[in-house]
Amino acid sequence: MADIRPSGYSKHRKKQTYTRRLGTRASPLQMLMSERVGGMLALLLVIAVLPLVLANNYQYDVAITIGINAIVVIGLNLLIGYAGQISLGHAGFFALGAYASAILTSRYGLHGALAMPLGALGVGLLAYIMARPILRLSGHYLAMATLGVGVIINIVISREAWLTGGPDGMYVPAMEVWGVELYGGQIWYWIVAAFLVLAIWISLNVIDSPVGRALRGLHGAEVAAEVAGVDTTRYKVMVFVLSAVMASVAGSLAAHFSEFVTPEKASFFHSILFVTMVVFGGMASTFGALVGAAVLTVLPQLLADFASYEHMILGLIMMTVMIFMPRGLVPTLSGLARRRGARR
Amino acid sequence: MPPAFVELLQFLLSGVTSGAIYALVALGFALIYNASHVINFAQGEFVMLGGMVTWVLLSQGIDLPLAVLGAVGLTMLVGLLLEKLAIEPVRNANVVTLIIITIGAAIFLRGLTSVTLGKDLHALPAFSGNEPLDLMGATIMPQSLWILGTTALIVLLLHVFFNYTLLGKAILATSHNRLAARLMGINVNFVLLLSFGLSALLGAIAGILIAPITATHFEVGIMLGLKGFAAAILGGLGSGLGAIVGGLLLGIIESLGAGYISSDYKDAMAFVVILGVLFLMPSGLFGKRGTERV
Amino acid sequence: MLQIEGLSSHYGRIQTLDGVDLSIGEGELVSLVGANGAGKTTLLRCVSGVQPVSAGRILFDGRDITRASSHRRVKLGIAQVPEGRQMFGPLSVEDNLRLGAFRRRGPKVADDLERMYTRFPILKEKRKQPAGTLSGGQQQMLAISRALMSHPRLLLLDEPSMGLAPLLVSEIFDTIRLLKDHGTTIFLVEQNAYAALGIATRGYVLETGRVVLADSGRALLENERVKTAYLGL
Amino acid sequence: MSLLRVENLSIHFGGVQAIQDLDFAIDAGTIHSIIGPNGAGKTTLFNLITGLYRPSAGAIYLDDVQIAGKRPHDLARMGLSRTFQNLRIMMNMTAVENVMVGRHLHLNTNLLACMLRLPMIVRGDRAARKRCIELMDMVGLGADIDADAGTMPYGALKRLEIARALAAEPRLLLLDEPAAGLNERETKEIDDVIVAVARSGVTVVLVEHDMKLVMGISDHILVLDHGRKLAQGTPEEVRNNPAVVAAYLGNV
Amino acid sequence: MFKRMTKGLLAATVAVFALGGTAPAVAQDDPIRIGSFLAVTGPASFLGDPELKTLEMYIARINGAGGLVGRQLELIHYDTGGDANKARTFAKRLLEEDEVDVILGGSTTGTTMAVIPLVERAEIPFISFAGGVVIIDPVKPWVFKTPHTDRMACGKIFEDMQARGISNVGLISGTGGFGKSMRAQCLEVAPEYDIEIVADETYAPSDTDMVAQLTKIKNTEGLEAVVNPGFGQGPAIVTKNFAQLGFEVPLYQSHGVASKKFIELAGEAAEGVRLPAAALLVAEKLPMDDLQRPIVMGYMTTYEAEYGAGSVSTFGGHAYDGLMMYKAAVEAAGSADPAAVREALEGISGFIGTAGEVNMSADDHLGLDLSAFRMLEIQGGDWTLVE
Repeated sequence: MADIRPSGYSKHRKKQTYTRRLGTRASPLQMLMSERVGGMLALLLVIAVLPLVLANNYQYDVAITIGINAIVVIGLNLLIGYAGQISLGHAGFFALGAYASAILTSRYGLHGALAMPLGALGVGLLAYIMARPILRLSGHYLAMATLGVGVIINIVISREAWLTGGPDGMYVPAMEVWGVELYGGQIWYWIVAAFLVLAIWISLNVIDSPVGRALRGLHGAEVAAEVAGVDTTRYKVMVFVLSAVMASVAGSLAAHFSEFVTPEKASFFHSILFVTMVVFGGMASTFGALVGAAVLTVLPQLLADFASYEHMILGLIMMTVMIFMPRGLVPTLSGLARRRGARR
Repeated sequence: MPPAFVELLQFLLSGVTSGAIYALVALGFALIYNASHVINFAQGEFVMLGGMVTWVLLSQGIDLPLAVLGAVGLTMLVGLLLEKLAIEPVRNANVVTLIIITIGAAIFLRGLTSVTLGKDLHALPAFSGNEPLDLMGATIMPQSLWILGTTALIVLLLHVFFNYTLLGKAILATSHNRLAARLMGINVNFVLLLSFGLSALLGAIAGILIAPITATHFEVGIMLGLKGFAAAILGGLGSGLGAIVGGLLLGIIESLGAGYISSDYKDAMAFVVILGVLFLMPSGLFGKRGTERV
Repeated sequence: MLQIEGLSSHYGRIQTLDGVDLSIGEGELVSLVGANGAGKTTLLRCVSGVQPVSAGRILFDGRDITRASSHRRVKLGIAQVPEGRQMFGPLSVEDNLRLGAFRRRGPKVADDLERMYTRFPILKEKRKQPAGTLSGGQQQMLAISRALMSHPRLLLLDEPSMGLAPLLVSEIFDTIRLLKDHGTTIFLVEQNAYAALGIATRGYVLETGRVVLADSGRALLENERVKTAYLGL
Repeated sequence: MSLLRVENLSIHFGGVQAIQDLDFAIDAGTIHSIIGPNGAGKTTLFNLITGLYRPSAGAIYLDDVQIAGKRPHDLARMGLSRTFQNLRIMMNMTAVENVMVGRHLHLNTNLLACMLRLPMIVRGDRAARKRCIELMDMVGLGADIDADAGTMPYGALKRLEIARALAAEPRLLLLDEPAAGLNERETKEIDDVIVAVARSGVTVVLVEHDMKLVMGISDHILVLDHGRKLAQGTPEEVRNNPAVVAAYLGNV
Repeated sequence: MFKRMTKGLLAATVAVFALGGTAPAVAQDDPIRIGSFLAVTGPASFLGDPELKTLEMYIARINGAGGLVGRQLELIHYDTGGDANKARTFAKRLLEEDEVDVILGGSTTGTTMAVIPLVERAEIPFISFAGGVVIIDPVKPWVFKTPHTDRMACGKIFEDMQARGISNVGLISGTGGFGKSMRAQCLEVAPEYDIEIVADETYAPSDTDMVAQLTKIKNTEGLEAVVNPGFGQGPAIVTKNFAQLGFEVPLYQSHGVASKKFIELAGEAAEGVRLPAAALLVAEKLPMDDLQRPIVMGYMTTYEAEYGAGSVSTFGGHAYDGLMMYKAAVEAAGSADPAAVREALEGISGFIGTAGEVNMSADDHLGLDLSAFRMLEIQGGDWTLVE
């Protein structure tokens, strides 16, 4: 880390940065290199090409699950990675979204496309009400409080069987759009892909905006941000609500896609899995969140043949990655790549 | 005795018994937190190992006292290894990283146990029989007395250790001021190792004590660990007194809640109370209130 | 006794020491003065082994201790009174003192405890109280006593007068002088240049991580450049 | 009329009286230094003025408005800005982004607009970036615009903090030891920056140990010792005050 | 920047690719693929574990004996950990990627229910080992199950109570899927047997102490018996707490604890506890002329020879029944063709399994009646048949 250079070191880079200095117009090449343009293009390409290699519904299933998890993890990454606030209860919001969709459609006959925003609205409201007292806490106390919220949501869902079907879960009727039943990997692949692209686009937009700088600023130096006029409490609440809403939307998608929901969706372990995806892929890296979600969704599938060793291996991977790549997969690897590039 | 009183007494007795176990687990959390500012989510796994290893040794025909000794020893070894291999290399990592590492360790230990010792539930014999004792109309099991007595003894021993031995004070000193501790020649790594060993010991004992009541299983550590963490936070992280009070309080809240309000929400009640406490007192009941230096 | 050669150290991304050479002989009282942020505290921490060294060597009795652990150095006889006292606040005064002797065992510790109490009767009076409740001056005395409990051959003092009232400052300096007379080798870091150089055998002036002057205490006292470093005259 | 006025200000932590019955006033458009030995309470005073601490007693007026106890971001809105003794740089951002955080108050912070990256956000950011680059040029960081803050040397970060503080367009700028840890050349550069800032009409309050710097640029100096006022006046007056010399160099 | 992105996405793509296998070509000498998803870990592992062991053991034996209709059997199993979402994903994998001919599995009602829409769509026979009556009521064409339902357990218990003249019953149930579902069934069928539920308490599966709930039940006016639907450690703790509190009324457990493990866990406190269970538990005590005797004795000796004395449980028996029924159906159909096998399964009659005599029909995909259940009482640390 000891990256120390004499104070005049940066002089020679003047030329290099000059073109971007005023930030008026970027050249096409630079746009292609940027995260928003280049990254999005690469993502769209992968999404477009992937169906060519997906052999069957099960593989679609895995790809869709990656997408759904990634939406949660991208939101959670805004909270943990960018704003620096931990949450061990986001599976609770995910499950609330899923159950809102399940209950509103199956018990009240609402259309799925209406249930999803209603659920998101409800979750957003709940998160907003809780956010102020919760985000006054920090560190392990914040971890405990969010964990508590998740656990309580989980318990409520599994106890109120009249509404939620209890521990055995409940069916969600298949969604219909213009008389077409949305079933099967192909259709959902594109639906989830659209939401994923939207989530990434929003995440990239937010990060690179006054709001995003305020969030990153309060993470980097809370007092300094506060002194610079950032109402840190307000922004913490804002990002908490945003990430909860994203989790809720992902939950709704999951409910309609799998047509079945269980309280497991709200479990502590599920929350931990989301956080692990954030940290594994790389904190404060939107595409890292995607990679984290992908790897940790696929991994248990790969390990399914060694079922009894699955947990041992998963635990071992969590530990070793955190010990040897504490910044997460994507930032560490890209750092390595950059350093190698620089050496050349 | 009026029946309402007997009922209350019964609730309290059962609450205190569970509470004592929570307190032991919470003390384990507090010990490690104090020495290293790490929340060890594998604490529940120490509890599980204590029970499981005792059962294995017993099933090999080893006497109970020896089996207990063996289980405690092995669990402590696991605790020391965990510190040496997974915590020491990343001592200055941030909170989230450490949480993930200890959760990874917990999942690993659980997996390892299920592979080596199987997935069955196992009962341990009660230490002194199953004849319930009468207390003013309420009943209590001899094993509960073992739990209460051992917890009290451990609290006493810890009190003596931290207040009357130089080593104990060195641990306290390290938690209060690591720089000064190093300048006094205290080996901070050793203190860290010691704290993991000690809290593994506490966890193992809790696991052994409760196994005759609840049976033991490779996954018993999850909920007990969570409750212990909750108790530690309720009391205020790093406070020994807080851990004990938090644990007992949690047990009593659960028992009274199940008895008087709704058994459906027994588990949730503890968390609701904790959220309430944290909203009013952001560092728990006995936690240190830190002011940030600018 | 202590030999520092080309020592450099970084604090985060700040280079606080840049090739410092310095030596302290047996029985000497050497003062290191310099403005705030010059790197004095870092230097002492490097000697105690609680601050990593990025270049250079530290020799103690001719033995290279640059990479030795901090507890090893205490055992070798290096003790530090850190800047800001660094009490174990909630622990009692007596516990603080006993922890000072952490690396030693045996009955002699009790004798030493008595000796400290005789030297600072106020500590005896407050022995059961948490160290955090002591006043600044009392804490400073406790900090010095605590360091002495390890029987150091080299005592490092970091800003012992900081934040103390003038009367207490002179008392602290009297104590330091006394310690020196008893034969303890002392390395003193001070902002209070006059007092520090006044009792020193030799002195060094540190400026932004470099030794800019080295001379006898007397000579430095009269050196105008010292004054410049402080008051910008 | 003075821009900032402090009356009977006191704060204690536990039993320690960090600031005691302090009175002083600062006129608009001047450079004002606060000096004193370590532990005199200088940074505490800054923390009180910028709303990080709540005083135990006394009042702070900005333009005759009582501001003691207001939250820091509200004070920022009122025209107060500061830097920190121990750097408070957002190491997770680039240099110019740090400065742009300082510009926060002057930007559109509507979440929805930001999520959708509406044209007005893009325009606002572009203008902000331009202004921030100007400020960075002014403090001599023109070559470091898109550098990761985490890779910049200490001296540059010190200047970056000043640029960030200036980005808020403050009326009153508080600088806490801007020259600490800098070498002679860098100190000189900071010296120039401060003078330039003051010339642009911003009132500057400075806590500093480097006496060369303080004596050279201050219009007025306040000397603190043990949380109390020891002396005040022009650099000349303070330098010749025996109490000040004693507090700094100790009694001979 | 760009490089970083592509790298990340590439990693994701590769990971997904790695999952892809080539679609297996089906030939006549290919093995019959038996898919299974069981809760081998998690809170229901005591169900999934013996179930998996049973399947593995008997499939090996069938293969050793030349297989089924001339083809070998291949078992493809995934562990759900009791998680319904995992069950769904794995079921999809079994159906879509492994292209199995039948699915045997689903340790719990929750995991079974999650999978039903998939097998119905895929039109592959599915024999579940879970208890919930909702699995086969209403009947779904492709779904069958082997164990008695929770509704039958309630009926059996209440029948026994009626015989003893009990009518006021306290209920303490686990909040897990099994306990919750059986509680609902018991509440529903209670009136049919003139039983009134006078107390209704619950406990979480991981709860370690039920004294508070039981104290409340004990203090209920007119209590004559207590029923405890649930599985895992909970019922053992309930039984111990029940003994501690000195209840003077009988305690009924459910078939959810029908294994030696329960007696081991509850110890002396289990004395006098009654529960409905399959004949397997009392295999040796069955009369010599009992039709089930040879079947259950055979299964028990085989299982215990492999995994030790006292290791057998009725749960493994559910898997045994499922596999044997499938074997019978394939033999009857003459092929492993899913549609033909489904027909054959529906036509099973007079099949004797560990659960009892099975007579399937188009509107009964369980085929058991109450008589297949035995009421047992624990005496001297062992099961005894209540006549």
